[in-house]
Amino acid sequence: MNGLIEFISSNLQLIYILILAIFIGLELIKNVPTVLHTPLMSGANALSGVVIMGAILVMMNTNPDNYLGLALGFIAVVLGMINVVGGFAVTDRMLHMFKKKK
Amino acid sequence: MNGLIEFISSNLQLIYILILAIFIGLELIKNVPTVLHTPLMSGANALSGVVIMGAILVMMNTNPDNYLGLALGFIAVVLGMINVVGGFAVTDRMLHMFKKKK
Amino acid sequence: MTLLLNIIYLIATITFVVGLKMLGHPATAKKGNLIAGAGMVLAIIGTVFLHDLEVPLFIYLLLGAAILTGSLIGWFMAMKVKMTKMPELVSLFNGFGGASAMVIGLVEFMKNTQVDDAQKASSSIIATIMAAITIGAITFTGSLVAWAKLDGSMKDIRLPKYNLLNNLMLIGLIAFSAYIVYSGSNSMLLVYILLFASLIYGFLFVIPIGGADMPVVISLLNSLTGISAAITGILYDNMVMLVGGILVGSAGLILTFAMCKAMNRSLGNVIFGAFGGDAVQSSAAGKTTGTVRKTSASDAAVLMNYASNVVIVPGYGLAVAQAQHVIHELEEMLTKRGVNVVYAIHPVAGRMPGHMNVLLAESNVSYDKLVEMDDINPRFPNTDVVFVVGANDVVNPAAHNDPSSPIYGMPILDVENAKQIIINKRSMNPGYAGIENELFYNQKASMLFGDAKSAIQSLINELKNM
Amino acid sequence: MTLLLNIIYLIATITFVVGLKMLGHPATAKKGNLIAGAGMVLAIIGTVFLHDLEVPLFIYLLLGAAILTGSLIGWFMAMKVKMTKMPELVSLFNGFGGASAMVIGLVEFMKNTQVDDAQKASSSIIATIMAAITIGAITFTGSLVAWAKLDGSMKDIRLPKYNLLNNLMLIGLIAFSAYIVYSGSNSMLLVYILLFASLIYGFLFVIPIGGADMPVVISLLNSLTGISAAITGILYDNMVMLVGGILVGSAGLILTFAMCKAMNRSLGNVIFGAFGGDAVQSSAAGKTTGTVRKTSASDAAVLMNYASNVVIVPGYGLAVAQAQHVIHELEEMLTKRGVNVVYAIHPVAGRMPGHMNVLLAESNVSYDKLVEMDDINPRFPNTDVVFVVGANDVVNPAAHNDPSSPIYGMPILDVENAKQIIINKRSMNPGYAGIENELFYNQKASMLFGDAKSAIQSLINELKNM
Ligand SMILES: NC(=O)c1ccc[n+]([C@@H]2O[C@H](COP(=O)([O-])OP(=O)(O)OC[C@H]3O[C@@H](n4cnc5c(N)ncnc54)[C@H](OP(=O)(O)O)[C@@H]3O)[C@@H](O)[C@H]2O)c1
Ligand SMILES: NC(=O)c1ccc[n+]([C@@H]2O[C@H](COP(=O)([O-])OP(=O)(O)OC[C@H]3O[C@@H](n4cnc5c(N)ncnc54)[C@H](OP(=O)(O)O)[C@@H]3O)[C@@H](O)[C@H]2O)c1
Repeated sequence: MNGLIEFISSNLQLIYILILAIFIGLELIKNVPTVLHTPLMSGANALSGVVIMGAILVMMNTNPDNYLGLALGFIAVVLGMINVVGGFAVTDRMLHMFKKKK
Repeated sequence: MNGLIEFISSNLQLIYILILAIFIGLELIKNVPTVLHTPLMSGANALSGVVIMGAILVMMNTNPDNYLGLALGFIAVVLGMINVVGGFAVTDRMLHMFKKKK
Repeated sequence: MTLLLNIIYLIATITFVVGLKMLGHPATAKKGNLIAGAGMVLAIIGTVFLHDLEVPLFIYLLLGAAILTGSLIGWFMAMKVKMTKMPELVSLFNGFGGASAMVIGLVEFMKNTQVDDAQKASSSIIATIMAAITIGAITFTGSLVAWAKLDGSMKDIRLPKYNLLNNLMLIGLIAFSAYIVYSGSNSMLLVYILLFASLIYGFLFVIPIGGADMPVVISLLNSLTGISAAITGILYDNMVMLVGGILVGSAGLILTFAMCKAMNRSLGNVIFGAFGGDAVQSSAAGKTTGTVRKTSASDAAVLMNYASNVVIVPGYGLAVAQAQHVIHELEEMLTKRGVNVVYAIHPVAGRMPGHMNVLLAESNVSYDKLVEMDDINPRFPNTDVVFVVGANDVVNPAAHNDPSSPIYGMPILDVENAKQIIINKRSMNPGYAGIENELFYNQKASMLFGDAKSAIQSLINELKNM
Repeated sequence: MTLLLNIIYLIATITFVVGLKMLGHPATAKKGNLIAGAGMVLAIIGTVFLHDLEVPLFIYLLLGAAILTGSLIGWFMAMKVKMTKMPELVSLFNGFGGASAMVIGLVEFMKNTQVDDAQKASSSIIATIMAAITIGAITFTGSLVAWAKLDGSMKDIRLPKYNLLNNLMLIGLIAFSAYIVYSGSNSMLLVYILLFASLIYGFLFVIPIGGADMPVVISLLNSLTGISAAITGILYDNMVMLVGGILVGSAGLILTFAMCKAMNRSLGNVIFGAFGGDAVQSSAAGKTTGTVRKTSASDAAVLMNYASNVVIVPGYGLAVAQAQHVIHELEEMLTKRGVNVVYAIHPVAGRMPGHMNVLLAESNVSYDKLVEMDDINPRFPNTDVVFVVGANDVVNPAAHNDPSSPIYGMPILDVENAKQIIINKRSMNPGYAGIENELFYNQKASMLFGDAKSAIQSLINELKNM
């Protein structure tokens, strides 16, 4: 429990950022036309690829003789990049199907 | 200039909060019906009364023999409270004029 | 202790966001205001009781007294003010908020001069203090001027080259505070000068702007107060102040633009266009001539009684005369007799956005009888009688015809297209923009002079005897 | 250096917000996606080159190789996939994202076991690590199952009492990770067990859910990936990861609900309702009987040619047959002959939301010819001919009549109200929900069997000879 307290009081601003970000997410997406559900899902998925940043940091932080760590880091980076690049590319292809609606 | 740099790097999260808050403000208010402009203005004004928190902190932080400081603090608190209480009250009265629109 | 306080602040912040969101929708606005208010109270209580400072009792008492006084004054003012005077009041409150931020900055700098060099604040802190002082001061005097103008107790004053002057002064202010920050100066004098200059600037900034544009100015100043609050928030790194302030800052800005859009003007035009004033001149210049047809209550009553479509155009005068109840009575009476009656609502009719909606809602006019400008304009051609009650600028054809007119370009209600126009006002005096209205000389138009309330009342009486 | 990196992160965050915002509007969606993508690239480059760590060259090379490999694979997959297979792919990508988070958590814990007690991470850090591992693992297997199901290569499996089982397992997972955190345990074994259990749970969580509901599930899992990304963001206190992750988390959640609403089901019903499966059973049960009228291309052509209003109802079959171009040709031909033709778009026609819009947009059908369900339904009564092309569930009256039916309550296109119904499909086989469709036995209905593309082609030929 006090672990939590300590966390809250030490990461206060983090929590604000969290909450504000949640609000923005909700505000932006509510009442989106059905047509865009799929591209939006795909785009959001691409965004969730930010995790790649973590994977990169892992690799750069692992010390050279920790082979298992490096191997895993490698995998993490590859998977993350697939998510990012593939995600944005496929979203773009989906949206390519749309004419601008005025 | 390096004052700014130092500020940025030391208050990084603050800046994120700032930016996110700006986004939310914009998102929330864009396309509000004209009818609500005035109550909204009044409500926003009431909210800007948060400055009262600062005024209170000033008074509590001033040491007792700093009379000028206390006097000014007193004024700040009074003005701030007028803004807060008056602001919310008048907004409520304005909105009282509205029937729920369905 | 501080954890609890932090959680309270967190909750308050959330209430602010949610409250502001709800304020944007007619159905939830009232609740939203209360929610935000509750959050504010919570935050204040928390700040007073949950801080971790050593505060002597008498300061506590002083604080309590201050809070009490402020609350009472604020509440009293809010309760006593007349509906039509509310915008003024908001402006006044807003000024107080700015002043509060200004004073805070002042005290903080003062304290900083008293501590020895070791504890001196960093330049970034000083910068925030300067920002709080200048912005606070500008909003303070600016809002006071706006208040005086809306109150009608101050006319537009325009110094030669005022725009150039103001902008130069603004630059000067910024340069000066930058100097104070980087010189790491310690002198109160410099700060007092800065303060004074800022107060002057706030004054000069608003005086040239036409009174009709005050709501826009207030909204803009309001946004500024928010920013100054946010800045003081950074000073104490207090999240509620920061987030709350920024919310107001950005929301206020958007709102300002929305208001300008409603009057179809650009913000720049509002601030530098010196709207109201040219008005006065042009009204002096363009004297419209022609004959004005007077009409009597009985004739007007007959016209309306046998019309099939009647459109009522309410304006500021309706509010002044507090004739919202009698007009509703008239409308119901005509409807009973099979006349199709609606109200044409101009977005900027009256003295604040939504003024007419608020006024008519007060007398329980049903919402679907209030037709927005864009929907009603195409319907005027097959309207038999338009009844203009205390409206003037919003039906002034000059907005279409006369490029020299200060309201040129503002969308208006095209009542000319109707078959008959009955206009009720007390005299031939101009409206807010202070300009002649050739509509009164239109062939189809006839004037029903008199105070709106009594005029409508006599219309009702006439109808009764038919 | 780090300052620059921080600024880059800030910019990236902004592009994410703006990009997501733009993705929500048809006109700006494409640009939005590119903006967010650019921000991501920027952030990645920044992370690689602007960090302040001592990184040996060969790790750099390794990193470069990994990034390159990933990019190439991702790009390749994205470019090669068929339009109709895109949702599957998204699901797969999403799974990879989860896996990445999972692995990161694993490595971090591993490192933590190797340092001496002095440098051990705080319990809150361990907690975030556990969260990253479990959530990541769940999304990983869950997405894989979703992918397999959409791909059709896996049917719905339902263990006895699977709902109870799953929920118990979830509670178990939480309890177990809580134990690891507070025991301050150091053993990789426990974590491996947790990991394994999470993988299993992700699997069990999705297998019972009907394939038709996979888009919803994917969106939900997507939201989870976002959350796990945010958690790893906390781990490195990296703002982009945090904000980006949370954005995806909340946006994904809202999107999930929006999708459910489109199929008018609750999220609970989707997850615990075991939709698709009951379908299979009930289709086995409710055998509809009656006679089916076959029709020929020529007869159908005549009907349409002399109709004044024709509504085309496209469905999954149109996509399978890639008949979007011929149907457009048919529509244009009829329009030229003075027939008023529109398409009726059911929100969940096809295999993904907006599937039909995308498909028809591909063949340049103009937007105003695509009529949403709510607008078209009232117009069926005065429609002469409805042409159903490869649609089934979305026109299945069981949704109105048969409470036992798995699609009961889903709004459908009420084609029965039209004067004539022509249905093109290859056989009497059921559609996605796997249930009979009594519409085919309706008096007004007649079947035009055959692959959509060829069937429509022959219609066109017939029309040419009139
Ligand atoms: N809505 C906003 O946001 C806002 C805010 C500030 C300013 N404005 C400006 O205010 C103006 C609003 O136009 P408007 O037509 O509504 O008002 P107006 O142009 O100000 O005209 C009001 C008219 O009502 C008449 N009147 C005053 N008291 C009356 C009474 N007791 N009985 C009958 N008539 C009375 C006055 O003529 P007599 O004196 O001859 O009776 C006056 O000409 C616009 O210029 C607008 O830009 C709008
Ligand atoms: N849009 C979404 O978000 C989404 C996502 C997942 C699932 N779903 C579900 O998918 C269903 C969509 O309904 P729907 O009516 O569009 O599709 P459907 O109910 O799956 O029916 C498609 C029909 O097209 C026929 N068909 C297949 N290939 C064909 C071809 N080459 N030529 C002609 N006909 C062909 C099939 O019959 P034959 O085999 O006899 O030809 C089948 O009955 C709903 O149940 C919906 O809930 C929707």
